[in-house]
Amino acid sequence: MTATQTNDVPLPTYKPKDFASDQEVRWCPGCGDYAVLKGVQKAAAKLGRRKEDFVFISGIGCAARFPYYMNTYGMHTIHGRAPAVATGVKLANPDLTVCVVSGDGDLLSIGGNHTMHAIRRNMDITILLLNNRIYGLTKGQYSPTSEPGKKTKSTPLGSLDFPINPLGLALGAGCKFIARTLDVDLKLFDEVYTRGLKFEGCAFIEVYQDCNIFNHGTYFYASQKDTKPENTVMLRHGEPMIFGKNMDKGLRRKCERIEVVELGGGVTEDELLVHDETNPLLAHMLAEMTYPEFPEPMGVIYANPDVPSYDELFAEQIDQAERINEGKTLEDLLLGEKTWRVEG
Amino acid sequence: MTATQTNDVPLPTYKPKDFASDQEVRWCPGCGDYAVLKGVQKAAAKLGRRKEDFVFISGIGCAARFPYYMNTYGMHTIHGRAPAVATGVKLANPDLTVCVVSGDGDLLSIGGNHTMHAIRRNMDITILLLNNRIYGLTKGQYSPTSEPGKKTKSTPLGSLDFPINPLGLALGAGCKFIARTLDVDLKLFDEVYTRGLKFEGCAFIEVYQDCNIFNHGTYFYASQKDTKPENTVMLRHGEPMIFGKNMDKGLRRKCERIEVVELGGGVTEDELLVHDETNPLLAHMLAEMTYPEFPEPMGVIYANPDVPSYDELFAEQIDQAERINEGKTLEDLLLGEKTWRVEG
Amino acid sequence: MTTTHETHQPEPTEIDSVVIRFCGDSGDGMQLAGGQFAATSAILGNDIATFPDFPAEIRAPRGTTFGVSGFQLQFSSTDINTPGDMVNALIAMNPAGLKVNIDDVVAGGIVIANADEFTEVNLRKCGYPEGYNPLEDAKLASQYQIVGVPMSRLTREALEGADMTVKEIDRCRNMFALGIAYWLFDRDLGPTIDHINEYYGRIKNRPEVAEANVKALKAGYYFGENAELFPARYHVSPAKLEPGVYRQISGNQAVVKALATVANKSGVNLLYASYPITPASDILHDLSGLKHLGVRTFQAEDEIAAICAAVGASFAGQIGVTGTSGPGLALKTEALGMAIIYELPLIVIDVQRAGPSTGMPTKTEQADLFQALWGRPGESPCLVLAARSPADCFDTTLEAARLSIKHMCPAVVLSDGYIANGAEPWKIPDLSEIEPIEVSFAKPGDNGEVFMGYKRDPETLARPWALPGTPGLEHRIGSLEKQDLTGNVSYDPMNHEKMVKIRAEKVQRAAADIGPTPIRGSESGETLLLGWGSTYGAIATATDRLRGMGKDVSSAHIRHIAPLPPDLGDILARFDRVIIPEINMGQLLTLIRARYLVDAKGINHIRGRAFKVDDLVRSVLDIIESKE
Amino acid sequence: MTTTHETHQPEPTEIDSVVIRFCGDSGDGMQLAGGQFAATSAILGNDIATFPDFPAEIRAPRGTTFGVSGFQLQFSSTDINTPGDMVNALIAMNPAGLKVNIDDVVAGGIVIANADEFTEVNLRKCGYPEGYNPLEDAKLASQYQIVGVPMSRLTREALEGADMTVKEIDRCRNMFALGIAYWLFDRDLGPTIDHINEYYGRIKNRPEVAEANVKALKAGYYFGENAELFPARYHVSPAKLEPGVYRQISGNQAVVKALATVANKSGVNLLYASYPITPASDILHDLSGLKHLGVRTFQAEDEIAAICAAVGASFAGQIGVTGTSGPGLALKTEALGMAIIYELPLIVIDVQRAGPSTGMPTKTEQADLFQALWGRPGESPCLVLAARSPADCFDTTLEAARLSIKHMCPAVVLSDGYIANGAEPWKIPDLSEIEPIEVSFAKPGDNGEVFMGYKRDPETLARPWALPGTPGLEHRIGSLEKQDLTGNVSYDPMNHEKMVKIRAEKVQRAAADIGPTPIRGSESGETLLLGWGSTYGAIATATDRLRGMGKDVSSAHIRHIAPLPPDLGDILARFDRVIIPEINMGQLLTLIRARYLVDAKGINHIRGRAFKVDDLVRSVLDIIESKE
Ligand SMILES: Cc1ncc(C[n+]2csc(CCOP(=O)(O)OP(=O)(O)O)c2C)c(N)n1
Ligand SMILES: Cc1ncc(C[n+]2csc(CCOP(=O)(O)OP(=O)(O)O)c2C)c(N)n1
Ligand code: SF4
Ligand code: SF4
Ligand SMILES: [Mg+2]
Ligand SMILES: [Mg+2]
Repeated sequence: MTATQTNDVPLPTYKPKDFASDQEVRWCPGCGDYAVLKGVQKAAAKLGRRKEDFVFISGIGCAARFPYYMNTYGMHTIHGRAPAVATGVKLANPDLTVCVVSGDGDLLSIGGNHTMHAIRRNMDITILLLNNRIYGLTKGQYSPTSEPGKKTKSTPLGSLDFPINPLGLALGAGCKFIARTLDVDLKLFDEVYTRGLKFEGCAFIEVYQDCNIFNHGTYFYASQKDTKPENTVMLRHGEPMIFGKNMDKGLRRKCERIEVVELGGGVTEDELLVHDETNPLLAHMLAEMTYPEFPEPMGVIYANPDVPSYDELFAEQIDQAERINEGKTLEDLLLGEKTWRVEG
Repeated sequence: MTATQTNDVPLPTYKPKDFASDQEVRWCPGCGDYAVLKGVQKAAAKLGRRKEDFVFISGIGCAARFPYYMNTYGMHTIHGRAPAVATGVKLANPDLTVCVVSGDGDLLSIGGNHTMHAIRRNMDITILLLNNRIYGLTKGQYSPTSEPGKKTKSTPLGSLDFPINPLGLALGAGCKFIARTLDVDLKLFDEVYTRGLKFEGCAFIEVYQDCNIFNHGTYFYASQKDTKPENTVMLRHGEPMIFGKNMDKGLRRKCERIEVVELGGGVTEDELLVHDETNPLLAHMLAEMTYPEFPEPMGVIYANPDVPSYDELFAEQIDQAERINEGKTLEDLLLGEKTWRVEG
Repeated sequence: MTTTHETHQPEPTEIDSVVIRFCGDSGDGMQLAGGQFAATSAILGNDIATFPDFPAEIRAPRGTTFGVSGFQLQFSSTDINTPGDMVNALIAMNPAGLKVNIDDVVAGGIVIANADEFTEVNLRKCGYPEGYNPLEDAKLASQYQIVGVPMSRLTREALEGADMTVKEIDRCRNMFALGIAYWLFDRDLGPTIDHINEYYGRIKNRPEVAEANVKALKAGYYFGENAELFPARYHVSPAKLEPGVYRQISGNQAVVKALATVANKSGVNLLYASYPITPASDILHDLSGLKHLGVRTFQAEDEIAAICAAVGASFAGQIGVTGTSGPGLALKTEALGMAIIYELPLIVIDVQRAGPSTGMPTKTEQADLFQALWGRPGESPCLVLAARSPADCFDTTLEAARLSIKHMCPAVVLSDGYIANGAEPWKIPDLSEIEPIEVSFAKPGDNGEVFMGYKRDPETLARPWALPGTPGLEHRIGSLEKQDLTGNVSYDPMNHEKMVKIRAEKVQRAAADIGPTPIRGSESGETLLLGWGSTYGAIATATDRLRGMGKDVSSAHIRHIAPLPPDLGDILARFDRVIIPEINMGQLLTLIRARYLVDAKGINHIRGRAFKVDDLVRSVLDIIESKE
Repeated sequence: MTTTHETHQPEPTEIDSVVIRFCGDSGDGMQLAGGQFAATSAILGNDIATFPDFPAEIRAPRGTTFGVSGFQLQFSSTDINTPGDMVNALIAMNPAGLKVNIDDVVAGGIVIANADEFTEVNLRKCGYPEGYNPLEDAKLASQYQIVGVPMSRLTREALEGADMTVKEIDRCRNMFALGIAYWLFDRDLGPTIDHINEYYGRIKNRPEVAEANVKALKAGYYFGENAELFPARYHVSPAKLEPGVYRQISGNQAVVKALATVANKSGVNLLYASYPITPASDILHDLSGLKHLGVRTFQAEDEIAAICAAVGASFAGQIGVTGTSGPGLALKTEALGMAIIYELPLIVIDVQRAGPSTGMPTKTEQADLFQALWGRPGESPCLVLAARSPADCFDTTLEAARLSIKHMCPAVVLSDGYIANGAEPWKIPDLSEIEPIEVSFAKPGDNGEVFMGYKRDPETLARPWALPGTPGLEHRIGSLEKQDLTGNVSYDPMNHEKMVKIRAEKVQRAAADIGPTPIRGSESGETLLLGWGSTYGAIATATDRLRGMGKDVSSAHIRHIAPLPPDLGDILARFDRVIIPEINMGQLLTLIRARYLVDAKGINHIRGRAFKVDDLVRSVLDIIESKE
């Protein structure tokens, strides 16, 4: 009774532009979303899946215009609900590659609950959070990820909320794949996003995205040639956590806390923390590291593929139900346990 | 322009029953909510605040009937929205002691987002989560905290969701006061709840609550005379983490993980983790400890009073605005920058 | 099989129909006893209608009036449509039950009470004044045939020696009471004994409990036979129902069966995404066991997520369905608007309950009609259908799905707490006679050709249903206004007006499939009672009664509210006076007056329960006579 | 001051009124130029009405048709109510602007284009066929007075040597264009120069930018003076407005001022809790700067939280207010029902936009009326008021707050994108003439006496407003049905009916405060145009025009929709024919037909914009003539 079409034609060799729709892209000049779109089209083209098997799903916002620009199936839904719609799509057809792309307001403010529940269920979808720390589409109010004290149209004296740490929140919700990347770092984006798409479970990827109009430069501390090496640390599974322009700094554990140390002068690489993607506690530590106190972690922070996805369990349970109820028909259901006949 | 009444009469000496309303309590016989009600009435009576300065606010559910039974101000709102309503109450009158009491479905399923945002803003309210791991009022569907595989009316073959860890989620949302207690442990409840009420910021308290009808015994592993010492660990700030009927087991850090050790035979108390309420990383470790692998932590897991509450900042900002705009009147606002006069 | 009854008792008096009500504490097993009486009566060939009525609390404190649980049943040898207004026989397991229900008993009616529970403490607990016992009240005794039976003691005695706790033994009292009722109304014990053995014996694997219950049932029956407390017995003969195989069905069950039938008849799996809420939760419960019939269920984190998941499923090629009650429907508003602009099939079941806000969750009402029709920002029309009775929930749901798929338009199905929980006999349909639901997914596209996602079928105005996974049909749908044909985003003024009108017209096109509206009574005349939804039973019965009184009153009952039946305007015009009884402040009334400019009058009882036929008849007479 | 104009130019031709439209890319500063033209005209004493119209994208790609931003303004020596249908003078900064707007220019109208932008590339980008340039199209030249001005080059030349980047210099083109317009329509440069100096000079501390802008403005003006490209100049004299001090005001600004006035006049602080959404966000922005006037703002995580926080604030003794647009109103539905059963003051501002669903967020519509009136499950009536014009948003919001507090009943205020962003002159009210808003919180209770939270004022039916912190008034409110007087939970059938009726009656009681409905035209007669909300301008103008044509057409415009004005039924009865123009499919129409059974007809344009007066006049004539 499934409805998806199968296709015997061999998989075409795609170019990224095959994934570009005929719609004119309408972001502001200089918007970080352009780079992400490029990155997604590139990664999709070489994923080894057919164009028609992708569904991109978004909420509302600048970032949420994303699906219109992908020459795949797509849904531009309503504000905050993309993870819920994606859940329905994936349950109805688990063969599809489902990717949610939306903004920080959409996925963390109005949509925070759906994001959290999609994560905890471990739906096999990829969530791309384009975090520009602002409401772009509605012209620049602070968002749940805005820096404390941020002055915006709705907070002339500075915002009072303590910002959400998206990675921390995702971990708190039990996420099994967490990564962070940068709009302009195409290489890292490609690596991380491809892994996210392939991850069988809910992959949550935060993208530091520049809003050229309302929040230009928020990420300059982490995105510029000179700031990036100093203020971010690139994580690689099994490798020590070293950073700095001269790769001369590292991270070390001190009791239940992390500290930044200078290499050399008695401190050696051996003392440093070694990245272990599979360690949830380490993931918590890393997620809590924020600028300016710490370099911010980039790359795959946590990946635990050993947990089945919800859709996998869902499918198994359907099989189980079919086994248990072998031979039970709709007629049986209509009849039920107790019937009687009225004679003519 | 504030509306609260002040009162020169000295604070009466209350008894717990002064906090009991005239409404008949309508929970099922044996429901864990009774003990919590008792505990709350007791703690409120000796808090040093007037009866009329309390507001209890709930959503919908069995637990959410709570405010009807308190002889204070109270609001039984709609499903999932208690933290949002409480935010409005507290903003309008910061002098009130505002306490949200509701169930796991209410605060974590439909209301998860409001819970999360009230927490991250650090509203000065106390959230009592009566977690019976089931939807009581709607007669027994699984909730977001139900054990995986739980068979309920809506999951005849077992639930597929991975449960939320409420403490982990609260931490992920940046909570500054986190505690756990047990419906039947009146002493611990009193201690933890009183601290929560006094905490100036968002205090999140999980209460293991038995639903006598639809989920009786879920917490027997942690609530019974024989199981409690083995499967829970009572945390005390500055003290080593020891548990067991004979206080012969402890918790020790092993790299970035925690392990259970037997005391004696080479292992001494000195090696054990010492509870430090102020260490967020430790809090993460503790929150992740779940039965049966670990004893579950009880008491105050994390408390960081150094962060101002939202309402405090809110009040400060009003002062600041009044200073900056000293002398600016409503007339000035109506006139604005540019006016012209039409002569008669 | 029409069962015939065999005992060696003096012949019972033959009567047409009886209304019996069981009442007691929530824990007293009244729903079970009532349900068994109903099932047995149905099997005996009576027409039946039931009305379970329980408190909002899961287990309200014992002995309080607000904790009383009731189950009412009318069984009859003629066609009936309601569980009845007044009670002929009341079985009260405690003083609170008696207190709450006694006023509903007809003068001279039978009242059987569990005398053991009428203790001083219990009498006080439910608010009787000190020293008063209704079982000893001479005035009551003159009004009713009150019989106190020491049921607790007799049950314990009957089960002496059983390997059960006292608590378990006491739980069998309901079977003892049922036994008495069976004797009094000459019912066969067989079906209930079968049920007990099946449930306790086999499923629960507690043969000792099964045995005790059967014993208690028989003890009650024999008590009736021997005690000579009752002046007479009564018998209600089988009703002349249409030939066929029957079962009992509640509204919620009928929705479940209909949805499974939709999956079967469309050949497309169905996803029911929902969030529990009284009185709709049972639909989720029952559907969750039907994975082998192409039905999938998803308990979402809230109602918004539920409808969104259903919309996602529809986009991906399943039939998305969501179900809820009023407060949940409120939350689904925004996403329903999305489904409307998406133009996808979607079925929203709304089991109405008494509002506003949380209101009275376990009570019934018809006050969500406005919300279903008009409760969305912007011009967002969708199909709205309403079921009239428990069994009709089957046909209405099936019809809604058929129209929703045919026109690619969301449909709201209105049920309510009264028919959702109430039951009636249902003639089980022959599946081969139910027409297939045609679904045609769009065919893979030609390479290069741009897919027109909003090109329409000229007749139904449906746009193509194009599934992800289909090569060549890649397209994006969105909640922004869409360009005609392409479905691209469009801000063009005239395009917007066109699309607004097309969406409205699409709903109207569904009227083509609506058959003529049947009229009860005469095709034209003085007064027409127009109704929708669960008032059907009361209106039909009132119509018959009024006609019996010689009044020129007819009635019509509509299933389709958006669109309205095409013949409705004509029908209304054929009557001098139109009266619209509703369990709300006049919602259909507003629609009808606006649409047809007829000066229809409302009869509006908003009491959390179905119309009483008597009240309705009186209200109609008031209107007729004030004008005569 | 009524300013008099002094230049040494040949006397301009005196005309009554002009419609001018500035258009160009989003980044071209058209809103600023238009806004300045409007402000200057207002200061010169004209009546004005403005219509800003911008794309949904923040910065749509340059040169595309969907990226065109426009600002239209009518300024007049007589009373006007709309920004005008057809444009007398179009200033087009690029080909896309010309392409999108040219059809709206009257025959013979003036079109001034920035010729430098009409390059091959730009012409292609907005879809003109290859080789075609509208500035060289003889046919267009015969229809309009088209003048190409090399604005880019002239601006650069004028600013040569300025200490600014080319990009910054180019940004001054809008001032050059404005200068031309000022010359053409004989406007004073003073106010704009003041504004530039204040904004760039003082606030932004960029005196060089201020200087450049002033230079460009003057350069444009002198260009007009010297270039002799224009056959004539025009002058529009001051309008005869009521004497007083005036300012320009947009609908959103008027709401802001009204809410601050509510806090002031009630002596109670106000909490505005909201979630950003177009076109309502500016209310939040502006209110967030008014903490010194007793206004607090809270940006919530979503619309549900926003309304819930507002309800919480009302319970705790502030005036809870929330604001949103359609999709947000949908989300507030459930909590609005809660506020209704709580019976607390609450103001919900809904700035409507084109739907359904996300629809066309930057376009206007009147299609949330049903949602406001009836969009809730259960019987949940509340007050509904609608503003007719930007300035009227002040009075309507104030009135809504007054009624909401007086009757302890939530009120919805309907505005829409058209009046929210559009501006008109507003005669600033004398605060001392605005009556205080009476608030009386319940007094501390007697010890021991149980507080009756639902005991009502016999006249208004308001229940007491009892604040936490007040000793002796401890009470619980809840979303379950409440017992009359006590407010305790009640499942009693007759109590429920009573409470449902009281809540409905309470809304009706507010009708006592509604004054007589003014009628434009004659008090009775042939045709009445009935309107609500932002159609006021178009309907009033159309009425005048139709009367000018000798037609017996009058109009009435209502602010109160729930309850309706008490005299409305009488008024409707005095006309042979009622026509209801709406920017929806007929929502007030439905209400009026249902309530008064008049065969009113709708004129329904759903095009995301206000009615054009011409279209409306034609539609009215169609109806009148088809019947004559
Ligand atoms: C129900 C609803 N509420 C509010 C809005 C208005 N709105 C649209 S997008 C948005 C926030 C956008 O911020 P974000 O998600 O961070 O996306 P960005 O534009 O920054 O990419 C808001 C508040 C809406 N469309 N619908
Ligand atoms: C909008 C809405 N959706 C659903 C419901 C039905 N409902 C009431 S309480 C509840 C869940 C109760 O579970 P929990 O919060 O865990 O409280 P408990 O009864 O277990 O104490 C649900 C689903 C409702 N009242 N309103
Ligand atoms: S407003 Fe910001 S986020 Fe939105 S498109 Fe422009 S630059 Fe990008
Ligand atoms: S159902 Fe469970 S949680 Fe609810 S009152 Fe009964 S025992 Fe308590
Ligand atoms: Mg953003
Ligand atoms: Mg629970």
